[in-house]
Amino acid sequence: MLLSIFKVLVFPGLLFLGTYSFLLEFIDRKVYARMQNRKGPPWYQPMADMLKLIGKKVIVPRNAQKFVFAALPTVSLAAVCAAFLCIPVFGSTAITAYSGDLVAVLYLLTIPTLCHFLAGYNSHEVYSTIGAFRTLTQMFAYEVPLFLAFLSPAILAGSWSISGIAAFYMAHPLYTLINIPAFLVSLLASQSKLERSPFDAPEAETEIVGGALVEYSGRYLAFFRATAITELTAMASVLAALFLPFFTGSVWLDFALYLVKTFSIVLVMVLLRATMARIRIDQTLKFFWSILTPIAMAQMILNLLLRGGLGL
Amino acid sequence: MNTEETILALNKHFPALEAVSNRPLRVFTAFAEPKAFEETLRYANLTLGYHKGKHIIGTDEGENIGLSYIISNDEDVLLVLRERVPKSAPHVHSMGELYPSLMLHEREMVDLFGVQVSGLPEGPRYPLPDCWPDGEYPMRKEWNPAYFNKQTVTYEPPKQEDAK
Amino acid sequence: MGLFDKAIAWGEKNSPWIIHFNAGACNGCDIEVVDALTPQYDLERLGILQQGSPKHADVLVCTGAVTLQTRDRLKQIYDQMSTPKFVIAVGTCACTGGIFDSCYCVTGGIDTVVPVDAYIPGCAVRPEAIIDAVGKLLATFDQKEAKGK
Amino acid sequence: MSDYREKNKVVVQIGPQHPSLKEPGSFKITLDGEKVERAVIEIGYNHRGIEKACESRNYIQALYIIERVCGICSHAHTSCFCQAFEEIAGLEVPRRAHYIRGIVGELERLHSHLLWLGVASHEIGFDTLFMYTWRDRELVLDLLARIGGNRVNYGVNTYGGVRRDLEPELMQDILTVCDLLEEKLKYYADLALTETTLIARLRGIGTLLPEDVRKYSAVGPVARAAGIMDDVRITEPYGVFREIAVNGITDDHCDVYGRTLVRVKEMLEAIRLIRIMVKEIPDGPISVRPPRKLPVGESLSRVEAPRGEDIHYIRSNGGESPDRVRVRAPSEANWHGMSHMLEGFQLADVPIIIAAIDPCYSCTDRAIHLIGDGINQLTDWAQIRALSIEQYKARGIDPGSIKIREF
Repeated sequence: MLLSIFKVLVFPGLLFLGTYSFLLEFIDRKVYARMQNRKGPPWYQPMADMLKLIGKKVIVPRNAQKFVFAALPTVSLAAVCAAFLCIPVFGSTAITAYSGDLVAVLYLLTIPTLCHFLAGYNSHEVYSTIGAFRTLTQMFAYEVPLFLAFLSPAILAGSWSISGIAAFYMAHPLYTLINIPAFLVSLLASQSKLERSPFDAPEAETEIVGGALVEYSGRYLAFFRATAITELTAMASVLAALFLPFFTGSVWLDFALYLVKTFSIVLVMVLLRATMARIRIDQTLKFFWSILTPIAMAQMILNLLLRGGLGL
Repeated sequence: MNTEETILALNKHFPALEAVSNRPLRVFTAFAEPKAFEETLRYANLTLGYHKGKHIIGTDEGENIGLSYIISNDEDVLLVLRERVPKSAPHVHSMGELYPSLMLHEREMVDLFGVQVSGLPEGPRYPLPDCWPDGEYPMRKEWNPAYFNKQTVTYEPPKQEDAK
Repeated sequence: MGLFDKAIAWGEKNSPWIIHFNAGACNGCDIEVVDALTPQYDLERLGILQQGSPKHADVLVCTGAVTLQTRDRLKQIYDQMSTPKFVIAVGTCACTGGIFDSCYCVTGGIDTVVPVDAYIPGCAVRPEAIIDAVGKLLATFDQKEAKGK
Repeated sequence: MSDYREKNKVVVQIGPQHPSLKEPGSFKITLDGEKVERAVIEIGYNHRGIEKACESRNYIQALYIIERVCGICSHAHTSCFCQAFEEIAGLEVPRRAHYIRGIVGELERLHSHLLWLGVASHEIGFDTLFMYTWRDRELVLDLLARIGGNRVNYGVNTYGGVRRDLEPELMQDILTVCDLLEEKLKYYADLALTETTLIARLRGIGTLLPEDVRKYSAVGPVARAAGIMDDVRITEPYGVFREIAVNGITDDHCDVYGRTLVRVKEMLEAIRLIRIMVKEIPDGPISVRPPRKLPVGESLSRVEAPRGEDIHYIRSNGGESPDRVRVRAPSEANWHGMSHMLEGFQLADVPIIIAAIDPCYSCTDRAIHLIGDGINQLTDWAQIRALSIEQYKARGIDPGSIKIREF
């Protein structure tokens, strides 16, 4: 009992999630700065930002409901932390592995986007409303290819639990090569889900100032920024678990492999962020619907045929 | 239509202008009355091909205000046409339909010199700030910035100044 | 909880987010402020990020002599920022109104409108001066915390 | 306009404080969904009353104020002002001074266009290009600091010539910087031609067709991107450009992408000009003693600033201080077409279209209040007037305060 509490709260659970998210955010900003041959922030920068934001006074806009305004950040952070528990981090099985936890993780990861929309809509300010509506329109863009891309390895593996999928691919490592197109589609879709450039129209700093979070300040803003970085860790871990399931037997070696995998996924995301301009919201929709969704659908059909044909 | 041809054409049609050019690509004319000025401007725009509206310079000529319209054509000859308007009744027509780009400078003349230009589209004060006191025209010579109190945004010239 | 306040003070010291407002400058100082954020002088190593909305920022970097038109807008932006907040007047025009002080439309420096914490003189202030001023301002955070502002 | 359509319109107020605007300017954009339907532009926040200040200062002090009209094109303003002064005074500026003015002018064009390329890519979220261009710009700024003593307002110009001379090793450094910049600019040139997301964001927005350019009399890169050759260095050569020919750069995209190409090619052209000037610079004095009092007269002088044609007017009544000084900055000419350029495009394009004319508000310190009537519906004059008066009363601005007598 005590060990499972320790697992949930400390090691592969929340405390590890927090520190690892800070580390990933530091890597994200440092590599981004180094790509622009700037010096980039010191290693403790994410902690300093978070602590400073917690210390600042909170200003609640007059015509926003106070309770909803305060609840949204905590709800979105809780959703992401809950999702993280179903992802295998230490070894090939997650802390709470049950059949169907892939679907649970996907839905838990959409809660922050909804909270982002409600935050913008609730503060009744022109910029935040436009940002909020853009968050929703962008959600329609990436949601379908993301889900298709995530579910295709599950179909091939024949199980809905992430740990089950990881175990299947551990047994048949060669099948992971089939899922390469789904990996690329889900990489781009998660880049858009995390609202990182080139798909960051919803919080385009030079157009609508801050997107949905314009009116937030103080610790609520700190929680929303924490959600953003923990969501980055969660998405990187899901991508690693589904599309790069190379596990050795020993638990510590798997954990080291997990770190390497998520580290490299974040580096690829930083490369995407540094080399492209932000494209408009209608171009994002066109790009996702006309290019990524067909690929994801083709991948899904291929996996279904393989599943049926090979009789796995 | 280079400089010499412009001067010839202008002097033939409007002898009162005494169009003269002290250097290449520049044609200066004398001050004219608003009525004659509008005719010249229309003539320059339609027949002489001066379609580019460049600038309007407001000058304070003692008891009346001078408006110099600078227009140019494809050969980039700068033609300066001027009109003189008494300070007591400074009414002018807006040349917006001939030169859309000059509406902006006409709007400025309204604020800085107090020239009343009719036919300008409605709009807030420009270029002076919204809190500027009415009836104060800073670019006129007698307006002295020293007597303008910036904190309370009021203009109080000392009494004997008014008496003079 | 002394430790918690100390941690927040440390956080404030290391991540001052700035917001830039030009209250009627000749934009010489503005391009120098942005210059300080670009590779040669990169301010991000001190943890400084440029933010768009006043609510996200703690340091208001103001350039230019305050013209009558921008006076109340400057006040609005200052009020929207959440405390603890600081104001840096960048450039001679911002400190005292500079060369435009006698013009009829200029009401003088930034301090005629909002309380200013740091003045950086210089007509077209140099990015090195901005970095030095930010360093000094961060140092004053401790005295401010000590005074329990 | 049916009331329902009017009500669901969103009016977005961009500015006066906005991350995409480096200077105060406010834009009331009426949105129909994401599409910009009506744009109302108000600047004038930077109006400091420079012209009145010049009238109460003698000529040397006036030069200081003219230099600070705008921080980026300060050299263009001072050269134009000095030219007007020299024309009235009849001063004969030595050839070497013309060459030094030309070199500093082209260096300023380089750093101004690099600055614009950075700010424009920042507007469309391409921060890497923003950082790269501003890193290269530092080379030019350090050069200008060595020539004029200050990175921004270098104060090289004075009446009758220039204040600083160029030593041989400084000229050698100018050439090395030019070589370094040339190969970087070639990289940016083909980046602008091949980077798909960059082209996707810049192509086809903010179009200003040649007939609109003539109607709104736009100048500089905005006119040249529409195929109209509008370069004062060619139409009315001044100073060093009487001896060195400039081959004008035009483009026929007529949109923001065209302006980007024109500016990048102009930078390469500026480097070529600098190399020629440094090679052929004659020896001799660098300035002539100007008179303290200017004889009675007036003059209108033009210079090709980085943003377009810059016109200065001086009228002197024989005293020590100018009787009337008038500055027509290039950005001012480009503002007229702005609300026409904004309509019909997305909100996401508004910052980049505004940045595309490279507005220098401090140059302009003017405001335009053109109500672009985006709705194509026949309304007669009285209806438009009534609608606009009621519109402005709703926003607390009573247009009645402007006493415009109706004829």
